[in-house]
Amino acid sequence: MAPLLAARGVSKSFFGNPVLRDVSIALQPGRVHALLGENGAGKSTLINLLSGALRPDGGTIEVDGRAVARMTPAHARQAGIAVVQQELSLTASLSIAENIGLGAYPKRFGLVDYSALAARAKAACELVGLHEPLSTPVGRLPLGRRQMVEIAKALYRKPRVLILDEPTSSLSATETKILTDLLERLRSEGIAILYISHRLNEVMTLCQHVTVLKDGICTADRTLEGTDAAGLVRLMVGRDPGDLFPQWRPSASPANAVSVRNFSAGLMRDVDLDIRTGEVLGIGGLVGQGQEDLLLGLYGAIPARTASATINGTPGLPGGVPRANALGLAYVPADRKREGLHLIHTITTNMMLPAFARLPALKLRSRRAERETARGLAAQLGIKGDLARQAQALSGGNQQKVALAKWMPHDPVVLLLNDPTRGVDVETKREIYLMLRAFAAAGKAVVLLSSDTPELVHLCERVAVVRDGRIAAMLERAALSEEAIVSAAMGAENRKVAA
Amino acid sequence: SEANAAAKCIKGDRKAPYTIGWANIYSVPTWMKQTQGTIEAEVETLKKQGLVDKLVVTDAQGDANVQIQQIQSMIDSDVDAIILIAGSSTAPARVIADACAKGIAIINFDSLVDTDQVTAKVNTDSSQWGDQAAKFLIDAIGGKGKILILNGPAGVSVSDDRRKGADAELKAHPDVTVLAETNTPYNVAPAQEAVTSLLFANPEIDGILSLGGALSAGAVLALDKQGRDQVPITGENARQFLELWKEKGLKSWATMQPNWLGAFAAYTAVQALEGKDVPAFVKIPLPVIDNSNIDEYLARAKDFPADGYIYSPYDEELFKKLLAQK
Amino acid sequence: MSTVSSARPAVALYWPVQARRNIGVRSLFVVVLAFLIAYGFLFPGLFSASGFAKFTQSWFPLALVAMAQAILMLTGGISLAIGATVSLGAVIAATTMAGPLGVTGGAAAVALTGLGIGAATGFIVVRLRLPAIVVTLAGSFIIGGAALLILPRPGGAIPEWLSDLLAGDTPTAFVLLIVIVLLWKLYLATPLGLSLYAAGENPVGAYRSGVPVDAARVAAYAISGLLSTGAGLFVAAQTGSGDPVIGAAFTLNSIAAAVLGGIGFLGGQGTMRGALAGSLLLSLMISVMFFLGFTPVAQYVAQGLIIIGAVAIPQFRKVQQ
Amino acid sequence: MAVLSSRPFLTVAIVAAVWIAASFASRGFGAYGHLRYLVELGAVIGLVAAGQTFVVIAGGIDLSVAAIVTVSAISLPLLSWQADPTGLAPVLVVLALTTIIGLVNGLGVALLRVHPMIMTLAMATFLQGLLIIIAGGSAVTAENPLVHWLGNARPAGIPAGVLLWVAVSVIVLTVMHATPFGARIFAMGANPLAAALSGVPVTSTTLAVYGISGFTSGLAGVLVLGMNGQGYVGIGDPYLLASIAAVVLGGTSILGGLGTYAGTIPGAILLVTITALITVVNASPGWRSILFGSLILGLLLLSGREQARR
Ligand SMILES: Nc1ncnc2c1ncn2[C@@H]1O[C@H](COP(=O)(O)OP(=O)(O)OP(=O)(O)O)[C@@H](O)[C@H]1O
Ligand SMILES: Nc1ncnc2c1ncn2[C@@H]1O[C@H](COP(=O)(O)OP(=O)(O)OP(=O)(O)O)[C@@H](O)[C@H]1O
Ligand SMILES: [Mg+2]
Ligand SMILES: [Mg+2]
Repeated sequence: MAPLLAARGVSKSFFGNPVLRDVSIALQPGRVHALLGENGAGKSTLINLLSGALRPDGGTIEVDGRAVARMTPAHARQAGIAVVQQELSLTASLSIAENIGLGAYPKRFGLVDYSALAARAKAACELVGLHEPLSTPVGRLPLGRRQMVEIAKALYRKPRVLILDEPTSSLSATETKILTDLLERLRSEGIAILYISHRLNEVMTLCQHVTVLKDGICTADRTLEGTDAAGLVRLMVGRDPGDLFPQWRPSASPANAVSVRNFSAGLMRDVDLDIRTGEVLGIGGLVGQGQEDLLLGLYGAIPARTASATINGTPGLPGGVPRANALGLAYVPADRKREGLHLIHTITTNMMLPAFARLPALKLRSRRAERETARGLAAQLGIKGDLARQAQALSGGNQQKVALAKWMPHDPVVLLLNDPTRGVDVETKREIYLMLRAFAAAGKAVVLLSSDTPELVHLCERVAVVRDGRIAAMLERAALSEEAIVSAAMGAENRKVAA
Repeated sequence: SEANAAAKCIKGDRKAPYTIGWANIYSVPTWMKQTQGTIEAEVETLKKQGLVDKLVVTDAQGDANVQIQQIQSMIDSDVDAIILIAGSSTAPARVIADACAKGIAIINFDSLVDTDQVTAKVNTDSSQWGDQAAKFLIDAIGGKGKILILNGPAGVSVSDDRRKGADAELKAHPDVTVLAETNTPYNVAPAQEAVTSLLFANPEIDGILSLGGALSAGAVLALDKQGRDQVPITGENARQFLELWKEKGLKSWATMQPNWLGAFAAYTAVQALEGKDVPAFVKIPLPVIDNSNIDEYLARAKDFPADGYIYSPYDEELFKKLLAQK
Repeated sequence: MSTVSSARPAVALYWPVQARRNIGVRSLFVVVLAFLIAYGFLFPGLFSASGFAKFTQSWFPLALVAMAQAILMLTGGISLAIGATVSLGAVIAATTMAGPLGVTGGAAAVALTGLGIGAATGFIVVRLRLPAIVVTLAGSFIIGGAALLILPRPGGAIPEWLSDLLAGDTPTAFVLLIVIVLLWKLYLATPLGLSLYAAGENPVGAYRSGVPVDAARVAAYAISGLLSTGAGLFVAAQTGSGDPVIGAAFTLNSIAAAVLGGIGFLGGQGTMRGALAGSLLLSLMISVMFFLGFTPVAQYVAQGLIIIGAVAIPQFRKVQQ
Repeated sequence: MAVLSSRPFLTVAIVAAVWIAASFASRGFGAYGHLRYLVELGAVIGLVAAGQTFVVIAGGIDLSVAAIVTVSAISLPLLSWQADPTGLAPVLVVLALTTIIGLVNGLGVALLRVHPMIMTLAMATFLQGLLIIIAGGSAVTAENPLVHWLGNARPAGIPAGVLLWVAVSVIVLTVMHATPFGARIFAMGANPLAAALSGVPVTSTTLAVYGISGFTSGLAGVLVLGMNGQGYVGIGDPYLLASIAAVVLGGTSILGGLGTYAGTIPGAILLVTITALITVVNASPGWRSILFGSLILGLLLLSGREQARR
């Protein structure tokens, strides 16, 4: 049987740098096909070729076994190919429905048929469990919900081929469950699915076939049967993987790095919180319950109120980011494109920014020292690529590493991390985890806001589960499990009582 | 004659003391500020005589459309008279006609509007300005030679009229060659820049026909900075130019758009409201400044702003005489 | 139950979407309303047919250029040639309508010129990837030069009846404005119109979603050109003649109106109703200050304060929340 | 090699090409004296555009520069007092005044969060009101020796204004590209949110940027006063659009975050060159205007392409 969509020996270079070399992939109906690889291996580039967003330098794209001379997004759409991009393609000021239908509106007399759009968008939303009013502007949704809109947008097109580029990277466990159930159902309906993820357990449960890319070369194209996660990692990195999570040794001390009472910021209301030196404190919960505001409020980036606060022995909240930095706080945002990086600036400049922010304004810079610092950081975090290139040329995972790396020279005492491993490949994840634990072991505090529940379970001393702007539960190490976190996040205890 | 009656505009029972609306096009430039000064002084006098009780001033900030809106507001608030400098020679015609139809006295001075629906227009003759300036210059260069012409901004009636006024004289003297012409705002800096470039492109220049504003001062500075000898040049009564004239011993001639046109417009408005007969067009004879009277003007210089215009003296006698002309 | 709900359109969408758009401009609406009330109080004649007609006539051209600018800003563009385009529209109207082309021919010439200039500008900006602000700055000289060639000094004429129709004592301008707003709503309800927002805010994402991004942006420039020359036609009718430099002030005023109305510079932010409210505020301000008897100095100061205030106060409230 | 393909170099090459072509077309255009004069004129635009470059790179725009130039040129003669024979004191006072005006712009942008276009437009309107009060106020022409020197002297054959421009350029380029302050400005322009979260003091940096713009506009006002011997209302008007055009022709992105003053410098000279070229062409005002616009558009094609951003 001819594959619904296939690439035959495609190659692609950017500015003379080969990103894909002679790669082939074939998507069959009724099969979930995993595409794996380290950050920058070329996964996103490959799907851009498949969906016509980019043109290959060599090789062909085939639909239903026939080569397409010049694939464009419009062709792809007609051929029933829908893509959930890694980078969201949404428009903040348009409503959920208008976003879902974008580029494929139902028409009546040449006008957008709003009632048909509403009906079809509603159906797509229900599939992914989106229950917000369809007229809500997408800009008002938290990141995780926007990701669901993006998926609904793909489903709206009733695809024969559905390509998902890291769809779960900003989804909570519950949302991920909805998605995997949905994909399972779509698969059984005969749709061909291409699935990219750095979460290998998802891949193991969901997919039947795998293609692995390494540095732009296809290193495996085989069925998943008979493989385990370790085997996948071996295919990706070319050697035996260590354990994903580092050995856990307690390092918390009774001293508080941060202590706040009746703290309110954004959605968070009247929270009491102590962050101990030497611990990794996890923040969990469904997406958009106010977790992010907690971090931003502590960091002085949004207005916050509190009855009392002590940060590194200094009373009071920072009240501004420069002050927070001076107190030893550092923050790594989740949305790296919008909040973390200067995409049009070089990687070196991005890494040096916190230094520029705190050095005397008119002190002369030393380009050589900057280059050396940056090279050191790149080596430390395994950031690939020419450091004099723009950050936008980096793959998603490498961008995330840059956003983290830039704080390292400043030796922060409290590290506030907002989903730091989103879209990061396993190897890098491991490196980041090791770093976080080492950081804690050195007597510093790490606050880890994460949508990846296993991460919270394996790395944290304690996990604060946030629900509805309050800390619904503070789970100690002994009580930590994925089930405990999820049920606290859903308010399960209450429900049990009610039942 | 009906047209004539309509042109007088004034209708209804308008009794002293009157409210006068002064629809300025742009109140920031110094010429305008000086004009505003003469209007305010005149209104003070008229207030003392119990003829005026209020002067309403608007500033259209250079925008002819805003001026229309402001004149409309003056109509809406039923002022007794409107005096105006038009921001465009055509644009306010309809709103002025509306005001006229509502019986409001309209005195239009300086920049005029192409309409007869006004009580009176007051102005010097732009075409005569160009003609006299050209006469002087051609005479000064001995009836032949190469000249530059500096015009005011393009697309504006006054600068076009002055330029057209010079045409006859230029045609009559085929030995006078126009090397180049410019259009710039009536300001020193752009004139200086343009003349400097023109001097480099045209090494031999015998005279400069400068048609108003501060253009002449810019031209003189340009010649001076390039170490060139000054050439005969025409101009206006800008204080800077008159001082340069004296300092450099120029061969010059200047006329002016007297600032007291404003005072005279206010005076005329009240005269018309009082039922006096006023001519539909009051032509203000061009005062001429030449070597014979330049010292008189400079003697009064300290009473005028450094970037302003030294206008000829005026008094009520002069106004009466002007109104008496037919 | 379930059969009923699946047979009917599931949910109302259009009107809720429209209603949501008011959220960003509510406080501006309040300010504008306050000025309107103040104006009506100071000048009761506003409520007569002719008073209302005159008032809308002074607002109308500014409203059109505010829309012309807002469309561009929604797509992430901007134009510094709006003023020159208005002048050109006025000049063409004044030189054609009283001639052999007649009013219909003249209006067509005005419309085609606007569309053509807009589309050409759009093409240069979009396809050649040049910064709109300087392309349109250069364009303003070219277009302004063309206006001067057609009519080197103020002149020309508009048939009296047309002037009376558009700018007489009947609120024709207001009716026209409503028609134009309805046409805009209609355009915004077409797939191309709705893609304005996506093309402005997230062009890459929009392109990948199958939106004809370039076409949407070029169309926006063309419509913007049409609105600008249309404003010129109206100004010509209002003044009964043409003036090659009449539009100069509209460039900055259109930007001020659009930004006042909450249109952002990065594309995709803001609504047309906001831009219209912004233009209305600018226009009202002039009349209200007149009736309050402000001196020119006070007018300049108050104007600056009102503009800053109208933009800053909503921002301030957002921060407070 | 990198230098040859850089935007500033491209702009310099264009200027040279225009000069050479124009000298062939019109004798005298390429004379040393004329080129020197063009550079002197370029100095005024260059000074205004120095502040404008900072502001644009920081992601803003300053529409009040023209009004500030005028305020500077108009208020300086009012301040000339006998006690100071050098004339330096009044100049410093005026520069302080224009810097404060700039700082107020910065306050509005940073604290009131008014969009730069609106804030600076409103400031320009305020300054018009201020000019009504102060313009024409000086009944005596007071020659300020320093200002006169700046506008007319030619030490070693080089106009003093050009020397001033060179000095300012060196400082501007150093601050822009070799200090943390400069780096903060680029960061703010490229992504203000990320800059703020990285600890860049956004408020004070914004204030500084607009303050600099006020300062350099004030300096340009002083220079242009010296060159014309007299300030007048409207003397600054040509410099608003010219400063923006010089910045963009020099390859700085109007979207902020990318650019250099090294491009603005030839951009400024390019503009005065084109203006001079138009002046010596014999054509009607309409055609001249069309020619001017077309030249800018054509040159933009060579130097001003925006880089695609995601
Ligand atoms: N537009 C571009 N210009 C230059 N280089 C690019 C561009 N897009 C991608 N690259 C480079 O191509 C390589 C592959 O990128 P791609 O985004 O396909 O990686 P990926 O496998 O999706 O990584 P990740 O898991 O981090 O998302 C990277 O090295 C990246 O730097
Ligand atoms: N809630 C409202 N209150 C007052 N005026 C309104 C309101 N909604 C609309 N208007 C007015 O009605 C007219 C049309 O508004 P409309 O909402 O249709 O604009 P719009 O074209 O939809 O803009 P957009 O769709 O981009 O928001 C405008 O003149 C606007 O000022
Ligand atoms: Mg990717
Ligand atoms: Mg990735």
